[in-house]
Amino acid sequence: MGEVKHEYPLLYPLIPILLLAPILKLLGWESVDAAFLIVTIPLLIFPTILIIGQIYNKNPIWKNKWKEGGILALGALTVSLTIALWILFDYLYGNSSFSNQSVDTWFEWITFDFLQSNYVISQESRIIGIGVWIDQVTLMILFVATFLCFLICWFSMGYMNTDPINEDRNHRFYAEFVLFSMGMFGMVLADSFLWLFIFWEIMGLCSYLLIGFYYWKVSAAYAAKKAFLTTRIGDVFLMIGLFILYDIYGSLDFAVIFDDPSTGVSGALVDSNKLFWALLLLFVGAVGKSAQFPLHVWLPDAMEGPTPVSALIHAATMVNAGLYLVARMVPFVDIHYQGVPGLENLGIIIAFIGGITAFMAALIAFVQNDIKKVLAYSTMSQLAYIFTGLGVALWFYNTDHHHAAMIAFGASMFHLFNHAMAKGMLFMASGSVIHEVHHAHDHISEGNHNHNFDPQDMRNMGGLAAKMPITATAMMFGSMSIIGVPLIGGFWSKEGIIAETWKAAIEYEPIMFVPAILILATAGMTGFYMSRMWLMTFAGEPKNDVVNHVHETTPWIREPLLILTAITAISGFGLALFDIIHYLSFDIDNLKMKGLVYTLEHAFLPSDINTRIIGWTTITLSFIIGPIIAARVHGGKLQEGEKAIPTISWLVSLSGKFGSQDVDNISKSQFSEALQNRLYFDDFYEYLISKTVIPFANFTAWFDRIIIDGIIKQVESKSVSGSLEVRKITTGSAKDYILMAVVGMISIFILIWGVS
Amino acid sequence: MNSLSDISLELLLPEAMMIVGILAMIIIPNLGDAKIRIPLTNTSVPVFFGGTRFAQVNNPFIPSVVAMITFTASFFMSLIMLEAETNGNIGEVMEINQFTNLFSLIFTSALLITSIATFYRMPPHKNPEIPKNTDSESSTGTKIKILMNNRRQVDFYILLMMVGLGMCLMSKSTHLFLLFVCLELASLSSYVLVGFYKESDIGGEAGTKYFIVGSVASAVGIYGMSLLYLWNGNLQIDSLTSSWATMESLDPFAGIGIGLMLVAFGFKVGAAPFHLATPDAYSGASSPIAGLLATASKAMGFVAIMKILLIITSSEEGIETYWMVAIALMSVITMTWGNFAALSSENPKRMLAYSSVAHAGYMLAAIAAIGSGLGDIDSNILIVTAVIFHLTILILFKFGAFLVLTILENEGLSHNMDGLKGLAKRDPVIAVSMFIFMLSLAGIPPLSGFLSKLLMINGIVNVSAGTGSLSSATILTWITSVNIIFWLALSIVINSAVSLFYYLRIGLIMFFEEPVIEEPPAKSIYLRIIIIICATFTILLGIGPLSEYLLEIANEAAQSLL
Amino acid sequence: MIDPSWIVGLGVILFGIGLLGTFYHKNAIVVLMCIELMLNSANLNFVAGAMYYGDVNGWVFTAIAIAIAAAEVAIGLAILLSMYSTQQTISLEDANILRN
Amino acid sequence: MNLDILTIITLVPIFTGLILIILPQLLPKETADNLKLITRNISMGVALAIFAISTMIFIGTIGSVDWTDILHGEYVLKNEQFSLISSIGVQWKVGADALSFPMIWLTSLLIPISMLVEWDAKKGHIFHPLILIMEGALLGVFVSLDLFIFYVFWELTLIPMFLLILLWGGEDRKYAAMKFFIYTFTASVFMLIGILVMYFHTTPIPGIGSMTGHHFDLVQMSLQDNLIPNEGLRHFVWILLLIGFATKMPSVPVHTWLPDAHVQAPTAGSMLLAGVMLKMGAYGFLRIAVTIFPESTIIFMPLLVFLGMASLVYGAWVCMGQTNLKRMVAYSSVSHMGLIFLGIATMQPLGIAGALFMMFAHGVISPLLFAVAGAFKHHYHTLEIGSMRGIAHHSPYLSGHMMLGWMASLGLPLMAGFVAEVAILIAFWMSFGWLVMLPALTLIITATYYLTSMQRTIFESDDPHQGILPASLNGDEPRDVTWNENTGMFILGIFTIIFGIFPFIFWDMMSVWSTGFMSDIMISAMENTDAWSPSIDWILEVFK
Repeated sequence: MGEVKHEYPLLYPLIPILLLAPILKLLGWESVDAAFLIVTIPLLIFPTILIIGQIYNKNPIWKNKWKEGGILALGALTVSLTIALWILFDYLYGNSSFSNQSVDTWFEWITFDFLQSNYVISQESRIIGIGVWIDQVTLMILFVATFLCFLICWFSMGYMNTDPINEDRNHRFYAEFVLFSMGMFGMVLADSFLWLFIFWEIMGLCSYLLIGFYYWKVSAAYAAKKAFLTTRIGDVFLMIGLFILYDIYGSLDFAVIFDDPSTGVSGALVDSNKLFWALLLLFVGAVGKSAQFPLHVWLPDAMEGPTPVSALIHAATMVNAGLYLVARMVPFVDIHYQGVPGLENLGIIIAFIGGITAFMAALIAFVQNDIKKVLAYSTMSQLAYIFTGLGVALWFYNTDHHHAAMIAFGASMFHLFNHAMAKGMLFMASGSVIHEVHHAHDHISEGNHNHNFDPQDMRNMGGLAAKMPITATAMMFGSMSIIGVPLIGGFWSKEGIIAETWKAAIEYEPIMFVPAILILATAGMTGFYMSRMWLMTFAGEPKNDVVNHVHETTPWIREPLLILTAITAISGFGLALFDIIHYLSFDIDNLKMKGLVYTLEHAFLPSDINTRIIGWTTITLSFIIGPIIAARVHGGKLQEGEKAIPTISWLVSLSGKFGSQDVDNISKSQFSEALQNRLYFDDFYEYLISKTVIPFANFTAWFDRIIIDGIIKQVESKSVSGSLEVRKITTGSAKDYILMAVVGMISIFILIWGVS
Repeated sequence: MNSLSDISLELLLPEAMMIVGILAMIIIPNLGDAKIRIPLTNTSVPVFFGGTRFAQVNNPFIPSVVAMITFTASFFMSLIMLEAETNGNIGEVMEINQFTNLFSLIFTSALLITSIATFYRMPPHKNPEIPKNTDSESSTGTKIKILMNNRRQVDFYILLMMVGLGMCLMSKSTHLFLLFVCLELASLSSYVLVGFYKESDIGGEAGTKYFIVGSVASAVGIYGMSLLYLWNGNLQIDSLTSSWATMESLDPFAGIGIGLMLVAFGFKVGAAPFHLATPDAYSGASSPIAGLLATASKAMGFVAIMKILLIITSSEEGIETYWMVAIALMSVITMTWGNFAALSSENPKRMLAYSSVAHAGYMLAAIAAIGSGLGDIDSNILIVTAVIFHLTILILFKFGAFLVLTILENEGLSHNMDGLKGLAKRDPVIAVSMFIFMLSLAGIPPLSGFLSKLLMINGIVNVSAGTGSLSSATILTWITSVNIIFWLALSIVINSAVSLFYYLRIGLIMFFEEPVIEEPPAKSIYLRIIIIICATFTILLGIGPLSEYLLEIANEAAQSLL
Repeated sequence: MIDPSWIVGLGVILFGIGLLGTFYHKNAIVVLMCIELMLNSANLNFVAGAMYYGDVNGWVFTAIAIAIAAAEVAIGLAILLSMYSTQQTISLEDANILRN
Repeated sequence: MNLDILTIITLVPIFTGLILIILPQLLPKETADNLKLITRNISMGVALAIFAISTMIFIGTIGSVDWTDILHGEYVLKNEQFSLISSIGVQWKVGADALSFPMIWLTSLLIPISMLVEWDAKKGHIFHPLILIMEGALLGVFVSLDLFIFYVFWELTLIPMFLLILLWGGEDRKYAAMKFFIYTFTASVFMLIGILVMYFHTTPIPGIGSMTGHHFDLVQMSLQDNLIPNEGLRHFVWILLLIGFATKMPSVPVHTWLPDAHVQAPTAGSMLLAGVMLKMGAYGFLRIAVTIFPESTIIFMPLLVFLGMASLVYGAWVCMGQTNLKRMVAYSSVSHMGLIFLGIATMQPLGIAGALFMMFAHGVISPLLFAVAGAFKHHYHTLEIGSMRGIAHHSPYLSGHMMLGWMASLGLPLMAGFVAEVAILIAFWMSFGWLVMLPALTLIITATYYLTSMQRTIFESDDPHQGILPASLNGDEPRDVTWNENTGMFILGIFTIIFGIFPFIFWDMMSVWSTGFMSDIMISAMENTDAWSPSIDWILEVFK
């Protein structure tokens, strides 16, 4: 068993950065004033890494001391993190008020005038500027983003720099990484929908670049393109939505719009129908970004990127952008505070999309053997939960059930937090597994690289619990959080979402039963596939010789896992104690410490009988039934002589106690086949494109070449042949010339007499 | 009746110089030691005419030098008269004004260029050798050629001066018959010049065709003139004008007469369908002569046409002339035919001939615009200005192109595109000049060809654009109601675009094909200078003070014509 | 005294014959003769005009026109001869090296 | 005559270029050869000096102009009146405003860059002077306020470009050059007729036009009320002008000269063609057709929308069917120029400012695209998409520039193109509502073809250490871009990003101008015609 070679001295240059926030405070800066640094520092570091990396590529100092830019990237992210924390503390404990948002206009991006329909040019120039908008949701997501970016960057230095395939290419990775981080931070901080969209697109670009990091891989290049284009489809609708919003409010600034969403430009009452379309189009954008049905196809493919990228983009940050956007819709529909009534359908649509995606993704996750694919579908499914919760919240808001709305909203946002933390960790842990398996495979094959061996395939693993204790622990807690094991992480939020959805369905709107049933079923399915993943990977006997050579030795990987394990394990409960749900739903007035007993009672024995039944059904499904089935299929004891550390050994041994069940028949069924093929969505889209778009493009090109340009060419060739004909009239015989002249003469006579 | 002393002959100085030149040309080479014995005595008095020629006058260079001096003198004389704005009448048959001065200038400059070019095209040789039996066949041929060239120097230049005389007088005449006689003088001489190289296959043929068709045209024209005489009893242009103006409906004599004369002049300018002999003549004649035909001869035709159509048969403002439709149609056919025929032409001289036909079409279109009677006198003057301006600058770029061909012709390469191939490699200056000429012919700004074309379109648009229906707001009603003259402008521009193809093609051939022969063409120093001058003026007259100057002169000329 | 209109009528006939002949015949000499016919028809018109108007100019025009015709024939014959010397033909149809 | 600064920057390059071409012909061979060696340096010096001058004009060092103060109808840096052909009313009249100045600056920026990119061009002693002449002609188009001079420069631009294509073009250069020249010339002669009709409706101004009583003065024309009273004629003239300008832009269906010209042109030629020459069409359209005939513009707005939409959508689809990189980029220009028509058709200050910014942004981005395509041709000797894979391994810089350019062109935020796109589309929504779906969805097509072409060239070699090289390389070692190409692309990329993040550098003056433009010209025209209402119904009604 090799020792981990820690490289902490490399981080010494970064220590002064930690003093940045205090120094700025001493200089008299407000925390909000420093917010721009969160965005600009990574933005500046991006070209720095790229250029230096390109110049000093293969230079040993650059490679070993600077980790090919990793240290620089980490430095930039440290700046962002410290300032984000500063802002967080400032808002939680400092002078800055909760209820108000700080807007700081840096510069006027573009200014212009407008023509009104009565032929008058509006007097005041309209300005699209840049600023910062901070509220509770911003704070939470900003923290999540900066914190996870920081940790994943840290993790990457272990994961990326030790992989020979990345030799001399990592500067590109880090550059794109910080650019991505910048996009995420900017999106969260943006004070207008336009800037939100701009950073949103930057993230799309980086996602494209990072997924296509292994550009030579056909599948990676394809996946990158697919990701960009699929999200682009959403983005275009989002853009149109923005145009409509602009038309309504004459501005895209949050400050202007949220000030009074019911009145539009120059005091006109907002047409709810128009607003509905605007918000729906925004939601389409969110669907694309957050990989919801039917624009979900890019996310599983996006796992072609390096694992830190999957952790960063496709679990922790970028996919949350869509949720963030939907969360920003609350003021429009909150008729308690000047929202626009008549938008109930919006909430229903969002909840439906969420429910369908949740169920579908969970279903597909059942049969995935690629560890990252499982996580990818799990991500989709969990995001769909949040969408459902948000949809329900929007519906509640719009039907003036303010309290229920706030709980649903807060629960959704809280689930976002929990899921981001857990999923970021899960991906990193899976990265750790993949990395070590890959190394082990390289080690035993000694250069004879077997391309058929897939280090991501769980069928090659099993019994890793003893070899990789930290990873296994981390993954266990992550899975628990996702499953919603009571008291851990996601439990608190997921329970809220399910309860509120059912509440809406039972008490107010029967149509909500559809998403309600779907997500309830999904809860159980989550229990199954997450357990299955863990068990296949860590429990049972090794399915491949490679496993015996796996060691957990790579530096830089443990620390993020440990930190996130702790957060996942306790933060859910902790924050629930602090009533984060109300905090996040802007319900500051009702914010209070509820106490341990109250919280537990509220969670497990709510007074409302319906809620209680739903709650316990959920727990049963997700915590008992799902995992037990998984254990029956995949569980098992470790190999003889192997012993896992105590935190996980109980689980391993428990998993072996439910007997085993053969699922070959099921796995060979047609339905299983369909699931393997992701319910044929990808095939269907592919077919559609190859049958419509590509032939049409070829037809257009043909049309342009043959018809439009052909006309020109015809004119040309006809002119030349006509010219030859004309020249033939000049026969060379003077007789003909005279004859022609006489003809002309007669024509002249005719014309002259004809006129006169 | 005017007495001879009343006639201010100084008004005819350019012509007088040419007459002097002709006389000198006859006399000088014949000076010799001939003596005449005074009858009944033994004293012989030398008469210096005939006998053994003096060595000095036996020099074959003399005719060309005399011609050049003559044309230079007439040229400067015309220039001086133009500058001095000389005016006057000679009897009742001639009138000198800015119009005639400018055209004298055009004719004499064209002739001057022709004579210089011919100096290289038909070089005199100082000491010709007489072929011996021992010579090889080729050297015998060369020697014979040299001898021939020496011998016919005088003939050529006399004919050239005859052409000049005819042209200059023709532009001045105010009497239709005199006009015709002068035209015939110039034409007959030019027929000979076209067929001048009688030893070549094509020289005789070109001369014959040009002569036959031209003679028929002349005969038709003279018949038409006789009809006019029958109608009016007087061929003074003024008289004809007033008779025409008082004519109530179109008199058949007058109408047919004018129509027949149009045929004659249409042939001169190369208007379709009377142009068919033009390309043959140009390609058969030597390049300088072809240049002369394309510029001076065409200008002569247009002078006649303008005098007939714009003076005699002009109409009141607002009344359409009888011939407008005929000329408009003729112009469209002419320019289209010319351009389309030139499009695929493989012989540069034929191509230039067709292009010259097309240019005639443009000018006829401008004249048709006057005939529409839509414009007031000012706009008519503007159109005539454009035509005169165009005729003037044609000397530069049309003749310039033929001068370039002259250089190639001495190598025997002017009958297909081979000669132009790779010219840029062999002689960049000439090639660039040729390219400039081509662009100017195509009407690319800022070259002078553009300005003249612009002015012509300008004139057409000016008179016609205001005619469309005022009442309705849609394009369609306007399009259907606008005078057809407007579409002439459109046809000009479309034709310009078509013509661009073959002009550019010349450029492509010169710059991007491999030359047939590698070594640069003969130096031909004066010819080269003329080409460069032509190219320079082609540019300078396009925009700026010089074009301004010429425009003003052309404007004065137009004013004195109308 | 013959009525001038008869002379004009004769002129028209001659002109027509001449014009038809120019493009009907291929022999250049015949064409030349036809041209002469046309010129003479013009002369007849001048004569008729002179008679009709009692104008002496008409006679002068006639005389000059005859001179022109003579010159034309002289030149024409010379040119035809030079063509004949190279192409051995004076047929206007056969001499068509230059065309298109 | 006191030469003013705009005259200087217009004429100096033309004459320098001419002298540099002619002088070696006249000098003795020895001296001429020496001169030829430094010709490119001299040309570059002149071009840089002009860039410095125009930048200084922009900053205000020269002429002390505050550009955001320039209202519509106001021209700065005007020269003293100088008559060129006074009898027909031709003046040398130059001036700049917010419509033309960005173009002037852009031209002066692109010229040195295009020279740099082709620094080692064969026959450089002709190449670089030709580009200088090109610069003068292009600047002349933008500075001239006299229609005659405008037209002269308009056509003058053809000649150096024609020669550039001919002398340094690809295999099929003759056809392309001829097509380019004849096609655009044909279109512009229609415009010429339109100009002449306008000319004959001008009222005399004392001192010029002694012979005709008319003048070509653009400013006076635009000030003259109701220049052409006959409405049918006015519309006809507008159509004639549109033919000229739309062909130059180029708009579907008169665009087919562009791909051919681009594919055959040398890199610098393509850069200038796409960067500035296409903008001449849009510039002229705004400066002449729209400014002088606002009513016709409003009447024909459906036509504009149709043309713009056709160019945008159709161009994008054609792009997708292309296999030649440069052809694809050329069609993408067609597609993007369609947005300009759409921006103008919105009749919103925002839309017009967006169209102006589109002209500018596309002028920065498309040269980058063509520089990239040119580098492919230069180093890989092929432009076939799919003939190579995984080039990123061999040519990281080229791939990087390609990525940047492609992304900028598909409208990624924080790059110049996005600002224009968003501005135009917002305004388009305001005027035409749901019709915006069409241009917006086209953005997906745009993204698709760009990404696909990128995927098939720089990605997917299936081998981390070796790209799939094109057969045209004949087994040679592939090279990355040369230093000069790299620098040129780098500068363009940086400007693309600068103008994406700080668009207000040029946006502000454009915005002020377009507001003035609307209030001075369009609004009264709208009231006159009474045809405009911001809805799609109206368009459908007109099409009925």
